[in-house]
Amino acid sequence: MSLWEYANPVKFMGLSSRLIPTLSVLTILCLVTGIVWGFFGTPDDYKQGSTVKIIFLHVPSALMAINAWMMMLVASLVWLIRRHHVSALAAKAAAPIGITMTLIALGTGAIWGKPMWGTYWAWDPRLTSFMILFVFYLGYMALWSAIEDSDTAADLTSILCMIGSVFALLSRYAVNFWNQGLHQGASLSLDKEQHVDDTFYYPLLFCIAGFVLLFVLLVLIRTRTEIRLRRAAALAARNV
Amino acid sequence: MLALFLRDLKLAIRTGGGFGLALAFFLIVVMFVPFGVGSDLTLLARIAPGILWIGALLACLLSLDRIFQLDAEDGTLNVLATSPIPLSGVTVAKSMAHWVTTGLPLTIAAIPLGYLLNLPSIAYAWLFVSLFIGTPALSFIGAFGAAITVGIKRGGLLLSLLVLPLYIPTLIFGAVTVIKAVEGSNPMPSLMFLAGLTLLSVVIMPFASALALKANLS
Amino acid sequence: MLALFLRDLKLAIRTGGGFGLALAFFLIVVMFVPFGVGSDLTLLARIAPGILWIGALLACLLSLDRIFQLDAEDGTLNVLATSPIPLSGVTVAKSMAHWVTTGLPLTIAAIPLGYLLNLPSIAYAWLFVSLFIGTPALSFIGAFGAAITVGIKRGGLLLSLLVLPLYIPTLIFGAVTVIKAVEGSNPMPSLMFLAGLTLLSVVIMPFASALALKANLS
Amino acid sequence: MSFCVDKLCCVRGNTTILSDVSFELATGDCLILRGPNGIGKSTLLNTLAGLAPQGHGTSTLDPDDIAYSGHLDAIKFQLTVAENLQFWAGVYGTNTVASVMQGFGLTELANRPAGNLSAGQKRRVGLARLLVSDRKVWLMDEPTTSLDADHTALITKMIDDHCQSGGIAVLSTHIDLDIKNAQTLELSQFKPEQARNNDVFLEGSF
Amino acid sequence: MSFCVDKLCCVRGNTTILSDVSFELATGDCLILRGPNGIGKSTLLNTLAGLAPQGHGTSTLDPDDIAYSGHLDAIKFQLTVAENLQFWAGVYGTNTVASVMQGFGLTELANRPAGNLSAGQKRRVGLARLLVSDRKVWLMDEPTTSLDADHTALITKMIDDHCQSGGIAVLSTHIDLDIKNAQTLELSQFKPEQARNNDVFLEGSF
Amino acid sequence: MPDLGKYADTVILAYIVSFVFLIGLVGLTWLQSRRAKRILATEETRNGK
Ligand code: HEM
Ligand SMILES: Nc1ncnc2c1ncn2[C@@H]1O[C@H](COP(=O)(O)OP(=O)(O)OP(=O)(O)O)[C@@H](O)[C@H]1O
Ligand SMILES: Nc1ncnc2c1ncn2[C@@H]1O[C@H](COP(=O)(O)OP(=O)(O)OP(=O)(O)O)[C@@H](O)[C@H]1O
Ligand SMILES: [Mg+2]
Ligand SMILES: [Mg+2]
Repeated sequence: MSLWEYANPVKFMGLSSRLIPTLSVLTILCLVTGIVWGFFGTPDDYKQGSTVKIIFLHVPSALMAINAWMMMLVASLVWLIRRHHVSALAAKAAAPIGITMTLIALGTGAIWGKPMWGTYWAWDPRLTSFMILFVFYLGYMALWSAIEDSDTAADLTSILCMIGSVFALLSRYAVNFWNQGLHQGASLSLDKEQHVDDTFYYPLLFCIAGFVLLFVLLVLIRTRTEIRLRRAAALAARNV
Repeated sequence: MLALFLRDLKLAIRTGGGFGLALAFFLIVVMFVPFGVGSDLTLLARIAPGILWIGALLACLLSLDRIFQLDAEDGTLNVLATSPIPLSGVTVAKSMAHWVTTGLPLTIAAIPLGYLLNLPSIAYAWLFVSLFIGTPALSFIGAFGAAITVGIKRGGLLLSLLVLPLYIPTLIFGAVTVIKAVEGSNPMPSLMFLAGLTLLSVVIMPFASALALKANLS
Repeated sequence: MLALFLRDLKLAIRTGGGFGLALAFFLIVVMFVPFGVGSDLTLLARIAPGILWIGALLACLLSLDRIFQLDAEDGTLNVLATSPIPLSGVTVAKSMAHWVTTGLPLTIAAIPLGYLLNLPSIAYAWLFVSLFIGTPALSFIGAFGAAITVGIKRGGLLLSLLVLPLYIPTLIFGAVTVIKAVEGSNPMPSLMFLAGLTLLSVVIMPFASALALKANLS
Repeated sequence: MSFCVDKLCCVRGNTTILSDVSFELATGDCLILRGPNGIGKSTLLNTLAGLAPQGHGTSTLDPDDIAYSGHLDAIKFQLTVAENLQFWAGVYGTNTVASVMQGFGLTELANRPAGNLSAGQKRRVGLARLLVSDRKVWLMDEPTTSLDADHTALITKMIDDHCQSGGIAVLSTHIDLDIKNAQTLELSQFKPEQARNNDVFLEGSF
Repeated sequence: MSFCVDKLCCVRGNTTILSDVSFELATGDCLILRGPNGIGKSTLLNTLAGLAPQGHGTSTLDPDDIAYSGHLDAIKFQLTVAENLQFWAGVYGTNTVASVMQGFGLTELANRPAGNLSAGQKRRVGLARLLVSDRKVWLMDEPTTSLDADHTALITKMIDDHCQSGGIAVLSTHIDLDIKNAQTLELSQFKPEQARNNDVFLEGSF
Repeated sequence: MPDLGKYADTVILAYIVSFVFLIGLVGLTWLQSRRAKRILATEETRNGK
């Protein structure tokens, strides 16, 4: 039995309905643990004070904002190459989640920026790239909603996602080239020097796991919704 | 392909002037800036490279929807799709015609308009070169956006939304080239990036556009 | 007339989102400015009022060609011309629909975008009021331009060329209102001029547009 | 209800296409314009509708009585069939959409976006507008284009009924339509002998 | 030169419009598609031309043999008649514009902008393109729309000649055309009984 | 409740904003899912299954 079988709507509906309950429990567990531990169980940072607690929402959402796009890219490629309908719908389902994650990262970042940098918004490369990512999501979603025929829409959004990924990457380099920023570098790396302190690290891992699970869960639910709508449209078309 | 290229040029000239109008738009956008921000010359000089690049980009953007929409509406695109020219060839011919009728005149017009904005004199050569090298990327990327939105009636704004983020790297490398020149530092690295970007667009965009057109044919 | 107004709103929403897209364009124009001129916050603050007004104006401009062109192409305009609604009524309905789907959302969006450009906090109220009062003029003047160019296939650029000079007074009084507010002097006089301009456009433009439409009917 | 066209000249650009067209129609009349391609049928209809500039001559047709249908269907592809007709009902201030759709067999297409109808279905929506608009004088340019035999018969009957119930119809066509009491006007006779040109700049010599 | 269509399904959106269409054509054949409005004539022609996604089934028609003419005329209003045809001659790499214009009576319209031709004149320009393109298989959607009797006869003869000289033509029409050796295919027979749908989303239940 | 010091507003605001977005997303997903179920159900019954 190959993985591709789940590209069939019926199979997918069956599998996902069995997965969702467990997944929901896990998601809530991880999120609650991570956030409660992070919010109540960590000390203040010597430099950033209590604002460091924002990291437990900021970093996971920032990661998911990027990963959601990655997942959309993979799903788009699967649609373009193997034409599995569920795959296209999963990409469509992920976009609103991705854009929400982007907004959370931007929002928490902006709020964090006020005490740290003295302004909600600065044209720092990292922040700017996120703004650009936001626009990519916006364009992707607008394109989905502008086209009636679902297969055409899937084709075009997939192509856009592909080209968009290339240019998002280019923008990232361009933006770095354009401006040196204020934002800290990646600190989830294995390099011990840059690593955030362990007291923040473990709850952060829980939060990240929670966000990942939440993403998977929501993608499943939303894909199911899209499949239902698609089936309803197909039935309606048959009944005219 | 040559026939298509020449016809597109002819149509651009015939339809109330493809050349003249992108230029006029560029001129007016650049003119609006002093109205909007005041006429302080040092301020204008500082923002001149950016404004010129942004103005050229917007002027270019405004004519993108012509690239495929007109041909789709009167059935020409359907016939072209069954003709000996492959769809990627169609895109190349049309992108090139678009560049000749907008990118090229904009590049040339940028020089006198730079004077209006008090651009420092060392920067003119770099402005010209960066626009000359950068605007083809704008046309090829724009053709891709036009190919994607061709099925959508008057998708002009959607087109802009899709295309503008794709334009960001070009804008940054282009404007940075001129800014570096104004500041007296070395503009070559960003110019090289810009050239790379244009090459990349010229190579991959026609195929992406052909895919999009194929998907859009009804 | 109400039927026409409502239908235009419906079409704007149906066609991939009239609302969202003017907004998106506005957002992107405002985003481009720092890429072009650099991210210096004091510089941005200085040019913010002008850029916001120019951005709103361009976003508005981009959707003007929808006003009549689509209806002309599919024959609806001919039928409307023989219908009980007078042509000036047609223009009023369409200008108003245009304002509701672009001017109004742009006005609201200008506030957060002002923050991106580091607009000083005293200026927000004036920015909002000036856009709220000024954008109807943009729609009514724009409809006039659209009426003049309706016979020309994809006359988007010609339209811009005709309309942009007509937009200059609106832009000046609008931007000056905000700039005065930033500088701490009295923005009321220019705001009054702006209001007068809007009133004038609302009163005379529909008739001018009706004349232009009449001449353009074939 | 009647109107009279007297020595009307129809122009396109600066060329006189038809000169001295005269006819008179009264309640219940149907006039069929015939003539080869390019003779000026559409031009005449547009002139009557006030959509083209008028040359010499007069027409007593009141613009407020006209419902016009040209070569184009005047439907919005993004709106559904029902929404399209509803819009026109709103413009003309009438209230007959449901019954008209019934009569045209459009009920089952009512919720389809007009954009993906077939050519003939679009044409039907375009013609249904005439009924919705509830006007006395119908000006129709080749109404049966792309319609199949059954629907051509339907439209013919609709025009018949309209005239019977006191309306007037002027239409152009290339095929023979079976309309009772229809008068035929061959436009070839109005073609100016030597392609006349009414431009003032041709007067005199200089 | 021949091709064969085997159990072809034509789809629009997610709906199967026609199922299991099969026919075979060889040099000199002409196939006339008939059927009421909305049955799927245009859809079938588009599918053959590769302009619509294909469902199940196969067609051995080589895309490089096709000249396609749809409901729209594919002419540019800003260019003159001659320039329009010249453009297509350039695209197809042929060189017969002058003689084709002669044959279509377009010579006197040659320098007129295509935009102010009458409906029938535009149609003629659109059809002249088929001759200019010099392809073996003609796919034509209602070619005689808005043409008068004389020109309908002209087009009929042109199709006849094309088939006689070794070409193939597939066309849809609502009127009776007088073409020798033409086979007729009534499309109503291919309509799926209960509007069938080949959508994967209709399989199973959930 | 831990003592958040002078940055209390900032931290609370960040958490509130995030939760509003997250809850909004989950709620929207739930609403859309319910709507889709309803639409599909009516369509299935109309289809006679
Ligand atoms: C709107 C603004 C902001 C955006 C879009 C943003 C974006 C991001 C992104 C994408 C990451 C993940 C990077 C990675 O792990 O590789 C991140 C991490 C982080 N951000 Fe922000 N950020 C913003 C503002 C801020 C501000 C104002 C601060 C604090 C002063 C901040 C502090 C951090 C920290 C500490 C991390 C974790 C770095 C790490 O350990 O990986 N961010 N941010
Ligand atoms: N601007 C113009 N200048 C000169 N002649 C024109 C102009 N516009 C149109 N014509 C000519 O006017 C004539 C009348 O056109 P019209 O559309 O009225 O013909 P028609 O009888 O409706 O033909 P069809 O049956 O093909 O629809 C045509 O020969 C056309 O070429
Ligand atoms: N996206 C779609 N979804 C469902 N049905 C569609 C779609 N697009 C078109 N149709 C239907 O497909 C059918 C076939 O249309 P087609 O244009 O092929 O008809 P036709 O035989 O050419 O008719 P005509 O003689 O009117 O030109 C029509 O009934 C039309 O309503
Ligand atoms: Mg005509
Ligand atoms: Mg058809």
